[in-house]
Amino acid sequence: MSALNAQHYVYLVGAALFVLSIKWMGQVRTSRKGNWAGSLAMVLAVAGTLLPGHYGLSAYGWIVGAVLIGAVIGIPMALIMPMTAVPQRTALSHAFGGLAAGLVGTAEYLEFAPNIPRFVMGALAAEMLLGYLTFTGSLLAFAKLQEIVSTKPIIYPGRNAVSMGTLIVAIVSAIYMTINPGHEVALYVLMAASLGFGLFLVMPIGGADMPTVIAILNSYAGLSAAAMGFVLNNKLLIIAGALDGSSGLILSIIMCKAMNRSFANVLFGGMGQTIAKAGDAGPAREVKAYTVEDAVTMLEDARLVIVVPGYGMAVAQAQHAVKELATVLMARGCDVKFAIHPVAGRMPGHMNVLLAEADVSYDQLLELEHVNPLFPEADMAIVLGANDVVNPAARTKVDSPLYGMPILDVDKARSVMVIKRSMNTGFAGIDNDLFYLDNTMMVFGDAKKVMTEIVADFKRINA
Amino acid sequence: MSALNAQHYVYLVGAALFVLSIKWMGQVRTSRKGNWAGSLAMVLAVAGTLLPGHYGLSAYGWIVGAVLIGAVIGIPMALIMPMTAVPQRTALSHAFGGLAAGLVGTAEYLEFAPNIPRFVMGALAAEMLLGYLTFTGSLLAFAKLQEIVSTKPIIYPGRNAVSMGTLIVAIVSAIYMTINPGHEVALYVLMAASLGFGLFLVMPIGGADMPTVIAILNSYAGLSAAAMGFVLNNKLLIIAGALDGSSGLILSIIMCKAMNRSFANVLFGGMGQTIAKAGDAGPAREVKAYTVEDAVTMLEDARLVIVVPGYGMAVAQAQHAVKELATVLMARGCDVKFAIHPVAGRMPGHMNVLLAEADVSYDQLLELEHVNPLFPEADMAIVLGANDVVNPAARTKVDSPLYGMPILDVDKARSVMVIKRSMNTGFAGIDNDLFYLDNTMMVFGDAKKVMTEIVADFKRINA
Amino acid sequence: MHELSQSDIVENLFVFVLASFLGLELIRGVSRLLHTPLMSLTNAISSIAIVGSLLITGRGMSHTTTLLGALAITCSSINAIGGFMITERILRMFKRKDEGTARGGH
Amino acid sequence: MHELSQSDIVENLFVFVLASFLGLELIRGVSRLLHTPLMSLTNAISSIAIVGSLLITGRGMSHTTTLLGALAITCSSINAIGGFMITERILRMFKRKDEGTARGGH
Ligand SMILES: NC(=O)c1ccc[n+]([C@@H]2O[C@H](COP(=O)([O-])OP(=O)(O)OC[C@H]3O[C@@H](n4cnc5c(N)ncnc54)[C@H](OP(=O)(O)O)[C@@H]3O)[C@@H](O)[C@H]2O)c1
Ligand SMILES: NC(=O)c1ccc[n+]([C@@H]2O[C@H](COP(=O)([O-])OP(=O)(O)OC[C@H]3O[C@@H](n4cnc5c(N)ncnc54)[C@H](OP(=O)(O)O)[C@@H]3O)[C@@H](O)[C@H]2O)c1
Repeated sequence: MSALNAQHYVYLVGAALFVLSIKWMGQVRTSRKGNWAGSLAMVLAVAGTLLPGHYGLSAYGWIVGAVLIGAVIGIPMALIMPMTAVPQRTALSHAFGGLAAGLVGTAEYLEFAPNIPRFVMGALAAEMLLGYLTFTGSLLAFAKLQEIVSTKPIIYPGRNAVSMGTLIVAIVSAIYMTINPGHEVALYVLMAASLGFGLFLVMPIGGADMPTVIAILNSYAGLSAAAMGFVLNNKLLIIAGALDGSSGLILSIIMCKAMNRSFANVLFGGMGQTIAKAGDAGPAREVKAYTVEDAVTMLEDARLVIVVPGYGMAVAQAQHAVKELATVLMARGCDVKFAIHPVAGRMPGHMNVLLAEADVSYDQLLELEHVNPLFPEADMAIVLGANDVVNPAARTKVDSPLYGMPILDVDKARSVMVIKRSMNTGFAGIDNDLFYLDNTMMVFGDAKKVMTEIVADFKRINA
Repeated sequence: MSALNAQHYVYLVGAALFVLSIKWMGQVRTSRKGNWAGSLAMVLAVAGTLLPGHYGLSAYGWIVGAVLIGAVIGIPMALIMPMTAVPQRTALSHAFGGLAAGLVGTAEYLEFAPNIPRFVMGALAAEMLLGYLTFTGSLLAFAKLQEIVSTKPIIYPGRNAVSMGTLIVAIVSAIYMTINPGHEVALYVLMAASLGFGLFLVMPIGGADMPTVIAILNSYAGLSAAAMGFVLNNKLLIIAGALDGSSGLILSIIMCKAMNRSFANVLFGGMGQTIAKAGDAGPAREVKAYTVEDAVTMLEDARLVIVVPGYGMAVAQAQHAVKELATVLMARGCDVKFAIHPVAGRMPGHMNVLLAEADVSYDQLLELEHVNPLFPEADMAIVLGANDVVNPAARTKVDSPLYGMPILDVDKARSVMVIKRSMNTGFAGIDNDLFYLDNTMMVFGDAKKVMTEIVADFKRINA
Repeated sequence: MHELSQSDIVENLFVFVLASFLGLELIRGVSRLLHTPLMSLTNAISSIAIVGSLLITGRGMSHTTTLLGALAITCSSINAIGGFMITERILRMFKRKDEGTARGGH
Repeated sequence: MHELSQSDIVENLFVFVLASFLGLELIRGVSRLLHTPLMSLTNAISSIAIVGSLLITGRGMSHTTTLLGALAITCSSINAIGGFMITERILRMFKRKDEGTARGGH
């Protein structure tokens, strides 16, 4: 079997492993196997490419050097990154991925133009466009999430015209290149316009909408890898790229659905405007503020407590404290469940990861459809730094931006305890009627601090 | 765009449509669209192949003639076939499909041997092997289902040795042909052995196990089409074949699981032996036989009735009568549900199709997982020609062949009415303790007759 | 007969592997309610062998070949035409209470 | 640059279409519990662009090309190595009550 053939079979196994890796990621039981399959597939992809003979690669010095630098940067980044930084780190990664795709496209062009057949040139242009816009877009998303730049949407008059204009320039130059691969200036126009469009795309988007945008950028990164596959006539790239592309697409659709919003609404910053409008409305109403001692009293006789964690738990890093509370309550014979809303927090699965980090068994985590029927039986629902995902306006107020979004029905529990620092709104910038209900008690304070105090009180009582 | 290219794109669209057709078949709402997509894909496949230019086909007379004959046979067969004959008709169809694949393989071989490259020859041999065994196997399955031959397993000493021997001969000649494509005698050995193996495969299998075997044969027919795709370097054949192959595989696995049996057990006729063993065991016990009038009395005050249809309903064609009973009961304010066991009847989805034919709304049909929690609240469970799927031995008797199979928990209903003709066993040949329970009333008779009488009685009362 | 390059073969394997995975996922998603029409549909799809039958017949090669090919065409077209028609017949029977009872077909 | 035949292109389209369908089905099947590690995994997989980077670098063409390629390799390998490691770290945190609490990793 010649080197060429061996390579084909190595790639085939690699492709099958990528498919299996995503399949296995579907269930907790098989998910680690899935990650290993993915890593193995990547190793095979690299090994198949480097197999001596076929491609006749020579500059091994450069290759080894570049990989080593990558490892030196990548490994520590992976090891020291705190779990709360997953969104940032994903954004940064997409930036690297987009840049790599863009650079490869540019290099191919510089090397081979103008002797590039039309179809290949079209794919090459698509690869660069997607790659470079993913690069700058993800970089800006990273900067916003890391709060290097302001997380507020950057909005100015005519911004839609500017970004559409840039996109059109990029597409036109891509088409022009495809027809006339000889004009190098089109390359630079394409690069500049793509890089610019990436920025314009992400600028008007608020920090909290980033996860959706990151998923969309993931999709673009995948598609640019697939385009590279068309350029290089390489099926493995096409398959891996298509898998990524569809993954990003589905995740962003799921997020939009769970937020009851459209893609367009996310991309054109509709939420930013809502904040200004909804924030200052409504007459002052009274809420009932309680102390930690009141909270303990209420919890002492509870038989079923459902905890609804939200973004505030992530901010306060209160996952370990709430796990401790659950342990204490369960020791007293009380049943404790966690209700996980699909868009609680700031990225898909955010609450799951944090609670898993705190060693909460994942069969205690219930999804929306399964937990909602349980609220009427719960003695207490503890809303821990969540806000929008428990806002009853989603059920009742037709004119609310949240209207129609499926929410957790905490208001149906016998009592509700809301733990947050102030009466401030959540991500959607909308007042929450839940706080004013008769069966709601507000406990103001940092989520972690309040949790720790409640646990301490319980320990005192038990002792 | 030259003819070659046009053909490629037509095939591409065809492949996508085949995929969509199966996807759309997943939900009732989209299933008809799915069937249309499949038909359109087939039309495109034929049109793409006949596109003038590429393949330079010429013998159009033969082609048109052959298709016309096919239509003349196929259309009336499709129109007059009664719904109960779906299993037979599927088996017969597989026989045609297998024969077509086998014949094409033989023709290709006769035309091109010995100038056939090794890989192509391997695929060709696989195509013939799978095609011909599907042909005879499906034909025998058809004959058994249609009761042209006895539905009893044909069992004789050494049958496993004979069928394994035949299979080995077929495989060895396939390998030999792949290495020496020139020896025509190997072709005839391969054909004979494959045809023979198909018969030996199906002979020891009882009529009632046929659906599983038909699903397996479906899988083989698909794989032989895929092999043909490798021979002709045609992606559309490969895709359609692979889709079929996996479909048959999954369906047979689902059936085996729902019967709590292994493939091997189905294929080597384990059930045949069980019949003999289990049928004659046990001392005579007493059952309570009731009349139609008793049945009506019991049903008069019921508020929730769950009907469990089984193979006997299909035999008696009692679906229309039971639908009438449901209408009558519902008119009296009684809620009526149908509990559908995954392997009730003799093919997957058998009960669904029959009840759909009788215009029962499909949201009245509940699957096992959903209906079992309802039985404790049911005033009456009517077991209509079902037996094995309601046998409590599956839950309790560790040594029963049914042990571990998920069953419908009718015995948890307040009363159970079992309608069948005698105390005979069902498909598994096993006695059913349900019939002897205190809350069980047996109403002996043909399912349709009993149902019609009950309905008539009710009409008399209401009038 | 045309020689296939190794890369053609591997490409076909890629397609086969992907299509099989896809088939497994899709079939697993089919509601149990529809297993009978699904069997009937995949049965109809397996008549894709008609493509091979057309090629072998239409090229106008030896007499035996053409005859075998024509027979294969007949077999596959019975399958194709009949298969989709029966699936349609079966599917027409499925309806919800609120869809009325007007019935076409048989 | 090598000319691709029309049939190569169409074959690539076949593969792309199948893989996209498969991706959509598979991702839809992923439990919500695992959406974060899924994002991290697909992120790692997108570093498949390393294949292109290796080719462009390794062929030893012009200096610019090699340099751009090497930069691309570095970017992709950060992604690849880091991505799979982080996914592993995230997944190690998921466990059931009965699996004990011994923890590796960070
Ligand atoms: N998960 C995703 O994938 C995703 C993606 C994009 C957007 N989103 C959006 O994000 C929102 C998520 O809803 P959510 O209910 O989880 O969060 P939320 O509505 O943003 O509310 C979080 C609440 O936590 C409180 N908080 C912040 N820091 C805290 C601390 N240290 N201690 C205690 N409380 C603290 C805040 O109130 P105080 O300031 O008064 O403390 C705030 O009201 C939804 O609107 C969703 O659409 C989610
Ligand atoms: N669905 C599938 O895909 C599939 C495939 C393969 C095997 N199977 C097997 O088939 C069996 C299906 O279970 P099942 O409960 O539906 O059927 P069953 O166990 O075969 O029992 C059917 C019962 O119906 C009665 N019956 C027959 N004709 C009747 C008539 N005209 N009127 C009234 N009763 C009549 C018979 O009793 P009398 O003779 O006393 O009337 C018999 O006991 C399972 O064992 C399953 O594993 C199913």
